[in-house]
Amino acid sequence: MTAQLVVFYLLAAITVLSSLGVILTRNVVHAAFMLLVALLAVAGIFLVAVAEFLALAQILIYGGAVTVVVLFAIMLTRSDEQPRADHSQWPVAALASVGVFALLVAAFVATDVASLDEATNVGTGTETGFEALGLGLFTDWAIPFEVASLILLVALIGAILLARNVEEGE
Amino acid sequence: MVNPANLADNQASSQPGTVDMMVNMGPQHPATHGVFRMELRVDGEQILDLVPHVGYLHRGSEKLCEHELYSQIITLFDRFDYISNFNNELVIVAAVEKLMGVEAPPRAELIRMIMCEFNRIASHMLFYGTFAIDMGAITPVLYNFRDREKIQALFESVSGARMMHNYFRVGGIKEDVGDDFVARALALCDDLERGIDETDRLLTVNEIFVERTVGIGVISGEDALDWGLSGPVLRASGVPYDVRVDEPYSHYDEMDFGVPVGSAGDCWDRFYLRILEARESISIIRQAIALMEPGDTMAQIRRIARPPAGEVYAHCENPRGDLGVYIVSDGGERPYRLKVRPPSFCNLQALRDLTVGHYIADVVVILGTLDIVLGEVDR
Amino acid sequence: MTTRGTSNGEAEPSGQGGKAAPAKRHEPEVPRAAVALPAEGVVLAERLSETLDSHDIEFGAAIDEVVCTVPADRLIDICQQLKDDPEFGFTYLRLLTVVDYLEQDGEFEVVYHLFSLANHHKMVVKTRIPERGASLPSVTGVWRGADWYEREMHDLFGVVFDGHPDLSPLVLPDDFEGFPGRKSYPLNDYGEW
Amino acid sequence: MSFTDVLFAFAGILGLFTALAVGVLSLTWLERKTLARIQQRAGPSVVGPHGLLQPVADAIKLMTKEDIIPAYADKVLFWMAPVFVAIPAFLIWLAIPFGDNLAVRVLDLGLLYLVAISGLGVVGLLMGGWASSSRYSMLGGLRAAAQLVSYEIPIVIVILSIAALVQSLSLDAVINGNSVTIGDQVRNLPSQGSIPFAFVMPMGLVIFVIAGLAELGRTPFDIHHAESEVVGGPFVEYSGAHWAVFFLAEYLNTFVISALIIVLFFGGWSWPNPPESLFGNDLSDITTDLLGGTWFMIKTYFMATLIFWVRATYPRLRIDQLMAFAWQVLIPLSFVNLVLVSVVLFYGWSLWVMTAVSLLILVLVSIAVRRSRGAPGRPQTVRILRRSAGEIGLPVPDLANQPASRIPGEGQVGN
Amino acid sequence: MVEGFADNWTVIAIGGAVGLLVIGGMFIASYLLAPRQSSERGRIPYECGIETPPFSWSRTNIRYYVFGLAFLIFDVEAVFLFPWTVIFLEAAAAVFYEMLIFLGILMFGLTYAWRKGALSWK
Amino acid sequence: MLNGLKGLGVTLRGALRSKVTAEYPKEHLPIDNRFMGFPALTWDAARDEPYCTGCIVCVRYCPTQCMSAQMQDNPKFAEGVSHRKKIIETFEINLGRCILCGICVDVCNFDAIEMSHEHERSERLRNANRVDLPTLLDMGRQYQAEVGWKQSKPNAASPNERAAAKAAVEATKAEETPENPETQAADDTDIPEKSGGDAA
Amino acid sequence: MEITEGWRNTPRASPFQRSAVPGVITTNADQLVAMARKSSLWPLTFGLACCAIEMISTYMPHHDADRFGIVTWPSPRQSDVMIVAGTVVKKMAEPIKLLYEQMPAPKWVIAMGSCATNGGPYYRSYSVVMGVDHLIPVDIYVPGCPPRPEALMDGFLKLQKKIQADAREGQVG
Amino acid sequence: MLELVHFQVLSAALFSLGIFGVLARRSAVMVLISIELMLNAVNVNLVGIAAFSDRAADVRVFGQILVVFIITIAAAEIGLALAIVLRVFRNRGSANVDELNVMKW
Ligand code: SF4
Ligand code: SF4
Ligand code: SF4
Repeated sequence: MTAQLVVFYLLAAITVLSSLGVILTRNVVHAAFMLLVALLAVAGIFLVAVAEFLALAQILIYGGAVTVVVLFAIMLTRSDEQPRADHSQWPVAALASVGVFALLVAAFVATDVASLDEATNVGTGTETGFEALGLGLFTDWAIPFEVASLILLVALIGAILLARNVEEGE
Repeated sequence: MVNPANLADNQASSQPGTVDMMVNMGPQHPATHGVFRMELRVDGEQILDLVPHVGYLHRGSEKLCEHELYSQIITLFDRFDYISNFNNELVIVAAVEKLMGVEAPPRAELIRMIMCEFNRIASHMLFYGTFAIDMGAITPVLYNFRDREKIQALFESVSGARMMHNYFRVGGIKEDVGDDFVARALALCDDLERGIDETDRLLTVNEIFVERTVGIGVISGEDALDWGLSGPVLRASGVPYDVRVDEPYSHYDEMDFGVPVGSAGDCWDRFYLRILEARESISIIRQAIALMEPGDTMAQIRRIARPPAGEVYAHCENPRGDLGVYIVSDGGERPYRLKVRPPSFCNLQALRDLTVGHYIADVVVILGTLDIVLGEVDR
Repeated sequence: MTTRGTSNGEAEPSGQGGKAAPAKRHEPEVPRAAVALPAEGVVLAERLSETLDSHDIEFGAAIDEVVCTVPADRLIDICQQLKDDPEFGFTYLRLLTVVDYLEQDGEFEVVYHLFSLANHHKMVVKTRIPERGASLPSVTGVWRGADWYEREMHDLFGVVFDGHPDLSPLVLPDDFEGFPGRKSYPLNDYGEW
Repeated sequence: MSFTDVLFAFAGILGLFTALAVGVLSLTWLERKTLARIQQRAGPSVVGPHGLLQPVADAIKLMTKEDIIPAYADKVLFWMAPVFVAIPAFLIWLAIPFGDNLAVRVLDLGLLYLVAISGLGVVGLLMGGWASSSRYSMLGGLRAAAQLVSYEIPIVIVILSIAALVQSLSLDAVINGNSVTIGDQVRNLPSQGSIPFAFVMPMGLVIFVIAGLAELGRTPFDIHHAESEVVGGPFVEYSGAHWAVFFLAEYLNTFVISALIIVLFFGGWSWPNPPESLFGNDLSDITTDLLGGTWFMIKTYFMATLIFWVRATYPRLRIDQLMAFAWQVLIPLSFVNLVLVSVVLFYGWSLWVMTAVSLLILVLVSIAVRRSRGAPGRPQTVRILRRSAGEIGLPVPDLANQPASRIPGEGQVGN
Repeated sequence: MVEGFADNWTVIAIGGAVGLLVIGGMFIASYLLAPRQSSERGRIPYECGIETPPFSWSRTNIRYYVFGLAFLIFDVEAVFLFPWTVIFLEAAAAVFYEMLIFLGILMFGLTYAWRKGALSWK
Repeated sequence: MLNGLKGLGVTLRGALRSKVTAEYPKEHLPIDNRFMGFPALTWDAARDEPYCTGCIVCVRYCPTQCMSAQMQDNPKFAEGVSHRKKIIETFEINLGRCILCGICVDVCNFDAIEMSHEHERSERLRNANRVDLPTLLDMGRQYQAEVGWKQSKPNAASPNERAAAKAAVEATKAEETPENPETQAADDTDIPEKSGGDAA
Repeated sequence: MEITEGWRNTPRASPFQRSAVPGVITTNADQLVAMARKSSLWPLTFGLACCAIEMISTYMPHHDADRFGIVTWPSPRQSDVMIVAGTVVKKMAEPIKLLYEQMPAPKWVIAMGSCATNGGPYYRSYSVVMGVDHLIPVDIYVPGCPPRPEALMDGFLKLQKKIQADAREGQVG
Repeated sequence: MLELVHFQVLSAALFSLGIFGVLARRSAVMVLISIELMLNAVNVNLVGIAAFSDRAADVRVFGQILVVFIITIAAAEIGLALAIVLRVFRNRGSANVDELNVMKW
């Protein structure tokens, strides 16, 4: 067992446990904080996979921004007022999710892993590097990149309009 | 286990659309200048409603006054508006003198005036400082207290106390000022002028300060009169009512001084007006010192004042406004009924009208410019 | 051991002297303060008596102020007239207070000190109400500044001002019992503290 | 990385932590002394020589003070909030170069790392504010979140401008300059040893300093712990060690922002490079590093003093003004700065063009801000009515006929 | 290079661990050293001396959310900008203009938000 | 923006000025001669006894009722050393309650009480500041030495004194006997004292 | 409401003190801690009446309590000392008690001025509490009306002595 | 030895946890949080594949670029969705998905 694996298991455990916490806790604020922990652990996983930039981007966006937005939203809705926050058909949901999990794992295991070179050291991934990512992003993916800006624009304007209506509606 | 997060905020209104929250400020709050308390209903940061609560310093002193000799009442008056003690003393002695029909000798009157004006400056300095603190500027208060300390040292050399002087007497003053008084007072005037300039430069023109105060807490002249406001708060709204001018007492009618009057009625006006007023006070002090002549400082009256039966209302311009006292005397050594007209009390009434619609931070600023002293609000 | 002084003030301290009834017997005639109405006060008094003739008003003076004693039920009308009439223009309520004459007459006297900025007039309006059902129309409608004064007086004397928006306790704790402003209320009660 | 390496790293970082703790303590002392100096008083002077032990006493006291967890608080989050604030504040230090070779780690993505990590602190404040279940901390937490979040953006964008200027995200490159190959030509980008970026990008500096102050929550941007409004904001309910950790984080951040200003705009340890004649050329690496480190620290402390000076002078803004300032002035400006930098670089103009345009924009913007506010400096609404001018009250007696002053040497009457 | 990468992050992880340890140590030390006194009443949240009913949260003002959201959008934008800043000189000119368009679109969003008054508190 | 910089200038200038702080335990801001500290009884060095005759005029006029006094026949009068028929026997002032108003000094006909410069009397017990006659006299002697105190009111040696004293004594008799100080003491005992305070 | 706990300002000992061999390590450690505590007395920003003005003066340039490490904090959670500066009226009694209880141990109380000591000029009034020690335990009484800033500083110095002495005697508070 | 399947299983676990959250929780905010989990599962998968791919470097980076886009979409999605939830909440006084079935609010 390499150190890499240990770290991976550790982070995976944190991720899964806090995700479990996210979906099981009654307290929405706790859920938000556990989401934060889970996503930070995912950032760690990215690091293990030598995606340094992605890890930092994950921290930047999920650590700072998304959590704050979610917390604001929670504080605005007080949506945990009901003592039971779950559907009554949660067993169905559990069944569904276990089923999906089984299916996915089976699929992954069944896939011909050999087609992806197992021997490739994870570390070599770094060669792709940050600049390659940038070049790829802005040359090959130029159109999606511009579309992304439109999506962001739409999100901004949409959210502002919705929020404004809320205020006017008062 | 009860999850505290699930306990409903009992004040939140039931309507789904509203977002009110109750915030309680005071009685122990750094910005309420003592033990004033307000309950704010806020929407985020904006004030929807404000309920003032006073009485956390209600010491029952009006009732106490009915049980004290007139000479002892002066000590209680010192403690009403404990920032401008001399001005308070002046009111009670003026009232009793008016009731008894005696007059203090000119020298005594001049000394009283000088002391009162110094006290006005001291009081305004405290205002600048605490007001600045309310706005987050921490240095002006120290500069102002540095100068205030000098005023207090002068007071100590005159009355023997830094705050609770018990110096004015019915018919005069306790004892004449010392020989070096004039020189000290004049030197102090220069010092104070510098100190006021410092505050002026530090605050009045600062952009952030201007942003925070202009257009905040506006009250019109009519409303101000209707609410019974007085003093700088009233004058900032454009009503030139100053007891020193309108019903001159002491030797104010011999003084040439200006009365600063604002026109916007906002916080900036109320602040700057006090700066100008302090400068005018210095000018009054200089004039009064020039008029001082040697002479008696005490009229020839009984030591234990026993005014005739009757009733009297006397008032003076306190740094906070029109401070009056209404005495009903039954001819005894103690008043039958004594009631103070407390300027801060009246000024504070308007707080709700001034604040609603502003931000939480503005409440603090507006309250600061009202410059209340709880000792006088609650008595 | 005979002690000549005390550092305690329980009950009415006799150390203060002079208050007791015998002292009054020595001086049966209490001098009254001299009345010296200034010229403008005289003018005001005349005008007042002309204008408010229809109301049942007693005119008097206290040192330098005109004093009108009005019946309680006419109070609001008179106050409104005093405020609105440009001849008087008493827009400014300086002071509102209650004087306790329960022992003497079984009545409260409510005193309003008015001031007119425009005309530089000052005057006093008084009205008397009996202790029982001590209530009086509120003048908050005339001068908003009367608000807290009336609340305070309600606190201290138990006078009810009809039409006042909110007479909840102002200076006293919410659970305070009694009306400490009244003469009958002892200065202190050590029971609790 | 071998186990011993890990141990060494551990020890080194522990050392750094200790050093930082000492730095923070000295910073609190410096702040109190600076304020005292400005306010013409003595400041801490009884505990230890010149009050130097004062912070130590404060620290020990806080450690041995009862640590109350409020009744309705969310205990876990309440307990964890200071950790969430302090750890990022500490982690940032791992990427800051103190000297040429004197950095815990020089990250390739150092600038991104700074930005990403510093964003985490917001959550801690919001968490603390929420978990305390007091209205003040709630308000404070919300204010903190809204404020920090808004001022984070200009900081990020200014950092991006710097990255563009050196074409690298590494803090080493920020100080030493970098070289890139453009069209087969090697082009040297500016290095701070020669011109600090403060001169190249004055606009960036101004934005960064202002936004940095706001990130710290220092006057004039201290609305989230405004004592006179929310009585300490998110920290209201914290006592003892937990409060101490918040406090530590706060000062670590002050330290970080000062250090960042120095690193990003004033050449860190390298500017001004001492002339070789001063030390000769034969200094060992260690000595240069130590000298550089000391120089860097001196500059950082000086920057911190300036921050304290500002704190002593200004009143604080209101939340709406604060937000409006961030979104309507700083953020657009920072984007303008970024575009300016990239355009100048892209077209290969001289860097001084950037300086000139920056300054011009700064001036224009400050004029525009003033215009739009409609409050040109001091309002003119208060005037003095004089009795002598007959504007008010009764007529004034003729002072000339008053008996002359009896006081020797006292001639002046009136003004 | 690979080694450097792993080292860097190991060290930073160690840094985080040290931070946790020290801060946790502080908490534990304070737990051990501090006296206890607080009564149940003393743990009531501070409200300037008035005992107010339990309070967990209240619905806050929507404006906070708008600012949070705008921050999120700009953060995402920064994620795109970071790679761009270090390559735009070396890459094709198109990359430079691409980003100008990208920025232009977002600036349009900012201006729109401004015009709609979403960026001022009121 | 420039106006704000003006403020920075003011604070900078402040920083360049010398500090005004008095290092308290070592230095003390100057105390004026007239300063009214706690009241103290003066000592008639000439006759080696207090000026105070115990006439309790001050006790009656004190607004806080914080004094109590008791007079006795002066043994030195019998010996002919002194002209004071009566002299103070016990005198207690509760300095914790005294409000430093100076009324007692005003009303005393014998200059027997003075506002000393004493003002730092923090104590660990509520009643530790109820000072008795010797302490008051000590304070008085210290004050007299400090300011070079001279009697200024009508000398007790003059015939006035006898008249005044007589008047005072009569006044006292006319009064009802005031409360027993024990009442206060009893009142105070049920106040919990600080633990360990007694050791102080 | 009766105060049942902590009337004497002597908190329960910390686990360290309870477990360590009494008198061996604890004394020295306690004295060190006491030294730190007494050098860093943070009062609660809390003024009731006139005395508050002189209390403020104490923090101001001429007196500068900061020299002793005395800086005010607005929240009771961060304060060590409560200076009751002014008249305590009955309406204010509950808030004062609550604020006192909200302060973390170890905590001290200074009663400043005659009002806080025993009612002072208002001792006869119907609404005034005759001394704050009816509500909360007081460590130092500073007489005066108002006490000069020096007197308050004297009170602080005496409080420092008390803290050190208590540590020597093995008390915590 | 770290293998791709590790990433994939983790991803599957996160994804199914997300599904559970989406299906089982009533609060709309919780549903959105769960959706974030699912998106992150995809990210983990992509990053893993990118790291283990043996293609040329500039092709492998595609995986990471995709992740950048997913992060973008996720951010836009949660921002907008929460705004809608707020709007619904203000109008209906509830943020429960059950009660959102009627489209006319
Ligand atoms: S009035 Fe003077 S002489 Fe009489 S008891 Fe008082 S101090 Fe003594
Ligand atoms: S100074 Fe005033 S309060 Fe003090 S003992 Fe003398 S008369 Fe009484
Ligand atoms: S002791 Fe004196 S100064 Fe202090 S609060 Fe009481 S009356 Fe005011």
